[in-house]
Amino acid sequence: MSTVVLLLVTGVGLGAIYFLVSSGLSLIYGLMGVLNFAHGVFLTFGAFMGWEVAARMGATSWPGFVLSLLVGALAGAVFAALTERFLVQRLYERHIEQVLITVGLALAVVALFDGIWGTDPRFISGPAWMARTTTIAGANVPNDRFVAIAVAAVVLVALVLFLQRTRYGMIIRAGVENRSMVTALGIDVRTAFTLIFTIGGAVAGMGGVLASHYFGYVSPVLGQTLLIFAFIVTVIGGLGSLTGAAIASVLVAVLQQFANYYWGYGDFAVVVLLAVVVLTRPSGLLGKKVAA
Amino acid sequence: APSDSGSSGSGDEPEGGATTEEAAADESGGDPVQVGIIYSETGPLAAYGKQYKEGLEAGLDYATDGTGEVDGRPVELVYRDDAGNPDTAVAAAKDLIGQDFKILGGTVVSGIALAMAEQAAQNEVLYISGPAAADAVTGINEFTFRSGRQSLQDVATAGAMLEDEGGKVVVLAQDNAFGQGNLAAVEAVLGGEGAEVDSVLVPEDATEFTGFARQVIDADPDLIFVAWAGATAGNMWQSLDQQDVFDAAPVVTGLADSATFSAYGPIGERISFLSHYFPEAADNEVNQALVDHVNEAGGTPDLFTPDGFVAGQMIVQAVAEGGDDVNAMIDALEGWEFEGPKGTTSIRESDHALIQPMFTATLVQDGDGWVPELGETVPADQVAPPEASGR
Amino acid sequence: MTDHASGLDAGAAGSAAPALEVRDLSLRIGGAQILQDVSFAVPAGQIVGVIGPNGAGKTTLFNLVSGVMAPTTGRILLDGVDITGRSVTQRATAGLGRTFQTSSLFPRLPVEENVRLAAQVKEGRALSLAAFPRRGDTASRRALELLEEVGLGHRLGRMAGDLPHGDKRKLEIAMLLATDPSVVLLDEPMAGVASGDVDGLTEVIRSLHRDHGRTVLMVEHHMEVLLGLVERVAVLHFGNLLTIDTPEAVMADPTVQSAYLGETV
Amino acid sequence: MTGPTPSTRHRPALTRLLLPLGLVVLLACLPLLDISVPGVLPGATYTPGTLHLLALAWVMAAVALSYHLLFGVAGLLSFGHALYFGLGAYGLGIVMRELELGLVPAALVTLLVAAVMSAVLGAVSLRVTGIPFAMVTLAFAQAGYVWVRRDPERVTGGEEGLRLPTEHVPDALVGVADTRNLYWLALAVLVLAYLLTAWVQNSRAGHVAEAVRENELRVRVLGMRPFMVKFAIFVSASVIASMVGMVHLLLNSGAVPTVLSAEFTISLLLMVVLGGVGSRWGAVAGAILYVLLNQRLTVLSQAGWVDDLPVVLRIPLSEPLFILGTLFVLVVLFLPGGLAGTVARIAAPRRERARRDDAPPQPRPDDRTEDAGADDPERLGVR
Amino acid sequence: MTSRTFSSSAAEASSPADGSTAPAPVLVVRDLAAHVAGQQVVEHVDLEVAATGVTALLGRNGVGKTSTIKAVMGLIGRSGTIELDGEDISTLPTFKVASRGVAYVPEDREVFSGLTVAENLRLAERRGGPHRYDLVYELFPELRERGNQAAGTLSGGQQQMVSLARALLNENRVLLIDEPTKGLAPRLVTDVAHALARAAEVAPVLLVEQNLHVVRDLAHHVVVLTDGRSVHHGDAAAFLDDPVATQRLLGVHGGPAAGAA
Ligand SMILES: Nc1ncnc2c1ncn2[C@@H]1O[C@H](COP(=O)(O)OP(=O)(O)OP(=O)(O)O)[C@@H](O)[C@H]1O
Ligand SMILES: Nc1ncnc2c1ncn2[C@@H]1O[C@H](COP(=O)(O)OP(=O)(O)OP(=O)(O)O)[C@@H](O)[C@H]1O
Ligand SMILES: [Mg+2]
Ligand SMILES: [Mg+2]
Repeated sequence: MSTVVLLLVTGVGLGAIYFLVSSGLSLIYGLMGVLNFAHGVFLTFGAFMGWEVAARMGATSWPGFVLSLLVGALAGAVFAALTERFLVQRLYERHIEQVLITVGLALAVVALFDGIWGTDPRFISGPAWMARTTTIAGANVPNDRFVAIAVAAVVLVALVLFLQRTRYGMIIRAGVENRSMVTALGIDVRTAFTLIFTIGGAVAGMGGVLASHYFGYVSPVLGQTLLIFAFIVTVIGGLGSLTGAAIASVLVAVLQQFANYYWGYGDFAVVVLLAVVVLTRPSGLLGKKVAA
Repeated sequence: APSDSGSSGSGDEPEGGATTEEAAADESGGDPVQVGIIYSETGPLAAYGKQYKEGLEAGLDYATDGTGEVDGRPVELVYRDDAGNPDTAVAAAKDLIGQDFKILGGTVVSGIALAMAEQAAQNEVLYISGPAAADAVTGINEFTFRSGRQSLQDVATAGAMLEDEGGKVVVLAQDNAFGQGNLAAVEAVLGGEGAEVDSVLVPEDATEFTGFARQVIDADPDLIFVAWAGATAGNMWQSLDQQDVFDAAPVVTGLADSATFSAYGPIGERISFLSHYFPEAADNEVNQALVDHVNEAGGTPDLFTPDGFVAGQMIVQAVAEGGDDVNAMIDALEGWEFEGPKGTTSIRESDHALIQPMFTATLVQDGDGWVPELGETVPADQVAPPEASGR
Repeated sequence: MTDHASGLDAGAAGSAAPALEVRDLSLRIGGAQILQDVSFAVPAGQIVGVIGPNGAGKTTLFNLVSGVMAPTTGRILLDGVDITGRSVTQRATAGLGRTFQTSSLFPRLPVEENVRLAAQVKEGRALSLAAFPRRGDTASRRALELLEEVGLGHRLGRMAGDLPHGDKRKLEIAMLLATDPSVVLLDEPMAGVASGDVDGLTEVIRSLHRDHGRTVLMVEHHMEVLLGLVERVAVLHFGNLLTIDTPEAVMADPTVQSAYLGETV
Repeated sequence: MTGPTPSTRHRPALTRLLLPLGLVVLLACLPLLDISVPGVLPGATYTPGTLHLLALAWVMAAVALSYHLLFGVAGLLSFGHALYFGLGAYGLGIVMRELELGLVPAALVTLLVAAVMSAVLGAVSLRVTGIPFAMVTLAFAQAGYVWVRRDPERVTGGEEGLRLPTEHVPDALVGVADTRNLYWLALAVLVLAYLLTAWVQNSRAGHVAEAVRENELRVRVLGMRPFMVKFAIFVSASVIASMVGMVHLLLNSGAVPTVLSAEFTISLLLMVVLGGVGSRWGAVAGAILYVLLNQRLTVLSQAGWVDDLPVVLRIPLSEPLFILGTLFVLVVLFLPGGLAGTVARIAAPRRERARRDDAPPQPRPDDRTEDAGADDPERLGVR
Repeated sequence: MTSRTFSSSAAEASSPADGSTAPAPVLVVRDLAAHVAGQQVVEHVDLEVAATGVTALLGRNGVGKTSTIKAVMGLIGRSGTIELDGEDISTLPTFKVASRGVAYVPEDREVFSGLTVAENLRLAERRGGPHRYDLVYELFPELRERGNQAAGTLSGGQQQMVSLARALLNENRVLLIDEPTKGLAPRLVTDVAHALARAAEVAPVLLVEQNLHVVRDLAHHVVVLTDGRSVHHGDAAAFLDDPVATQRLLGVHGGPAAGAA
């Protein structure tokens, strides 16, 4: 029993990390049609900058930890904004080229990180409370899982509100479909697109810092490892659906947890789930038909 | 240009009877001996590659008394990057063999070592594998040697720590070649000594270890042997700690390189480490030479430095005794016993296993960081791997 | 080419059956009743116009007949054969051809290739891995002919997507002709065609029917063109078939006048 | 962007036939010649190292051609093409070892397996299009990758890879001294792959595939079955990839799981894009460029003078992938159409595009793979 | 079909212009050239949109009418002078051109098919200024009923209504309208022409139209293009009544009876 609880709660914790990666991805992919291979790079960059802060300030104190989170988010946001402005934006409405350019960027930047920070993992530890455990139904659940879950929940709510309360969601959906017509209505669609990328990058950067605490280290491939799961989550959840991404994140992570524990083939199970979902519901669990 | 007399003029005594070969070497006109080193300059194991390379240069320097020459022939190391990829390594090997290289060395990656061994056999050149731990390299063919230790030796060291007979050993390992190799080694060594062996194999891509930590406890072990490589180690140890695995039984694992010492944090004090090498472990002249050489060259001796160092010694031995003849080199190495940085070391004739002492250690806090402290030195014959039957 | 029946199942000997017939065709999407119990028949070789206000369901009717959408209830018969359950492809091979209200082309293939692809369907083995299109083969020659006919002879190498709007409409017609269908559905062929070219295109459509004996069903808001061409007119209104009759009778119908034509004579 | 169009049209027969033929003959003679191209090739052309590198380039060019068939011709963005390449490489090794077959019978068995497997998986994945198709193919390939790496059946050698069972391979294909034989084999497979690709692409089915890529519904309305075409292309491309994979096994005397990884497929994508999407010889050129660059940049990164540079230059220059990635980004940004497109543009300057930042050409009505809507009658029909 | 329905409004709109000193034109285009994908599609166009009323831009298929309008909007690369109320807008990005009060109704409707009808309209609301939903819904009552329907599922004509409504919703300084009656039922053609006449009372219109009845009834001035060049400027009625000119430039026989049903 306690094992099941443990697997479940830690699964949700892992799901929270997945969500932080996939929400930005889903936002960018679902709204803008850009399958962003560079998303992992935003995350890694955020994680490294967070690590740099931690290395100077010490993330074992709560203020240091929070500061490293903020710096990570900022780093991810800036990186994403620059990527959008100087690379993606030049290729509007050419989705395949956009994908290609993010593939190239990911390749280059991961190599650059290798050069700057080296291939060795950089270890990190957070406030002592996070390394301790809380006992739930006999299971010792590590506390950092709760932090991840809380941050993910806040991000989910904030993003949903942003899309509901502002015109941006609408502008972007329209802009993806027909960018020039949106500009012809007097809307500066470029700014809107950059904004979405920036938000996605900020969330990824924050996710990077949290993931580095979750894994205990930062390395140049941190983001790329998570990215493949984030892709899967995004497709399972349905393009552009944040709630879908949230549900799929938890589903994938929990499935992976249980399959790894009882069967040893967690990643296999996730792939099977993906194949089943795509074949039975090609647009994902909550996906609407997003305009091409 | 023919070799200048400067080398022979250096007053120091050349190693092991090389003088007798002087004439033969002079005939070959002092041509440089080219040695191809294929190792991870880049790629996931680049850090290990760097240690290996520093050790190799130090070892060569030491074995040639700083001349870099054997019998007046300069030993020229030609480096190639394998980037952790066997295909790249094979391409490099083919290139070098095509240029008539007779000696290849290097690699920290087991898969590459196996592919290189294959190339060595196909093309009849000498191959001295680097830190790659796979037991399969031992005895794979007559052309392949190794300059590092193998998993069986790690495990045998852990066996030395298992106080008494029987008991239940649980192996917590990644479900990959390294982990499976360790499990097999534990079954062979400790199982052979009468211990009951159980295992928890964790998928290599797993990122969440709390569940597996519970599995270890549920197995009710008397000794827990952890075989883990890679960046997830810190997370795994934390999970073990959080699930109180350390209260369940003594935990043994291999001590990796210095970059990982801080990954354990305070947990490090509760683990019994078996160690291949750390600079303070060995107290002998050769090790002192290794540390001095490497420090001088601006490097830092670490886990795999001696593997490179020994490779350097082996190359010099092979060239000194075998000249350009690969079979003669093999003869020169088989059964060779010498003083290595870890102490007296020998190459077993039957399967080319490198018989060497091993260490046990603990981590202790030193200011902000953690440093290893030597437990005991386990003599070479006690941790010698069972003879590989060859292919 | 004149032997249009060769495109059909040889077994369909019942020449008495209308070329196209729909029976009680209905479509609901969500809560909306898009089409309601539409029934009519078009005798072989006749040319029939379909009119009706915007949103009446004309394009939807074409989508149902061509198989792009499936009806909620009702049946569709081509030469007396029930094709309701057949796929788009099967209907096309049975001799049903159509154009789209918004031009549907292969935008990044040259104009000539657009038509040639359509023409090779007619030759059979269109998907063969062992047959190779050649300059000057039957399909290519046919494509050139047709492009001349619709007035695109000067645009052969241009990417279809780069054509001006009116030329896209003409290309649609050429592609349709290339498949040599026996029953043709035209959705607003004149929309966007320059006034100077309307007459020429009207002639092309007329010859479709007159010279090749094809059955034609066309939606067109350009009344002058429509009335000059068709033998009968069907009127759709809010998904219902109001009437199907001669042009004169339809134009005289006061409902049609108020619902469709507006306050003109 | 506007990929070169099917080239059935005019080109003097002389250049069409003689030029490639001459090129192939020249390449076939390389192992017998002593040509050095400093900076491009590691050594003279007869040396095994250079021959191996060139053979690898031919092999990659051949598999890039099969990917071109999928992506460039049929517009099928697959992230799982590596599966079939790996199937060839691993399949041949396993069949030879486990069934104790000679090289040729084992190769035939492997091709058969590849054909059956690609037919089954193709039939499933082609149920969806666009990004979902990319993801399903990725999922299948990922499953294959995981299986090979984890090796539950103990046949693939797991992470350490599969070694070529040399006892079943003719001696002429084993050992460094025989590298030139492998070189000729690789060149032969490239020529074969090129001919097969050209055949498929120039056939009616190939032309229809391009049409399907552009507008699937329209193809159906014309009376053709897009599925059959896509299926045929998928299976052809997969079988070609398997064939090439087998040569890769021989060339490297082994196979490692990376040949099944998503990264491998992505590198194919990079090659095809570098060369120019839609162009056959572009795919070949892109692959060769990629292989040579990869190799040369590694050498560059180790060059002594790089170490002496200031940090801002040293770090990027010592990371081959950084340079490769950057180059790729630049090609996508500034050379739409890749090598082939650039050459075509230089040849025909009037096609020069003067693009303004805020004024791209009219929106393309649809994107190559974003044809999700094409299957959606509600959207398409009523427009 | 006769023209009396809306000819009156056209006359009203024109009366001030015909009077004393003609006010300066709203939009002045001089020596416009435009290119798409590196190809020159408009070579030399001069045109003026008078301060009131409708100016028609005519020509056969492919002469560059759409391209001219797109060039004014900045949707394709262009060179030459484009002045809006004396301000040069030829270097402004599209969204700035639009927010200066230039409304655009594209040839292919270009509704956002993934958005609902209501969202399409909301997106078109230009910042500041009132939004004339009353006018739009009065003209096209259907749009109110279908507010929650995805615009992609609308019929062709309904989409045309959305496209027009997006332009009429705001207060504009000039409207650029490309074939607004294409695909509309005859009755709706009348309605739309009526609406345009009303819109032109407030802001002048540059109209591309193939339906010469509509042109005749709405337009005062015509500009005719052939092969990317403007070749004729002048009074609308005079041009349409000149059979030689219409035959030469448009390929139709002019005159009041042209194509009458
Ligand atoms: N998913 C849907 N939900 C609600 N209504 C729909 C849906 N799809 C189509 N409709 C409606 O069905 C009706 C029929 O559309 P159709 O395209 O057949 O009209 P049409 O007669 O061709 O008009 P037009 O002349 O304007 O092209 C329209 O009113 C349209 O809004
Ligand atoms: N994307 C493009 N690439 C190349 N040429 C183009 C492109 N778009 C338009 N053209 C060319 O520009 C010229 C003018 O086209 P435009 O659409 O402006 O004509 P138009 O007068 O509006 O015609 P229509 O009455 O058919 O709408 C045409 O010759 C057309 O082929
Ligand atoms: Mg319609
Ligand atoms: Mg136009």
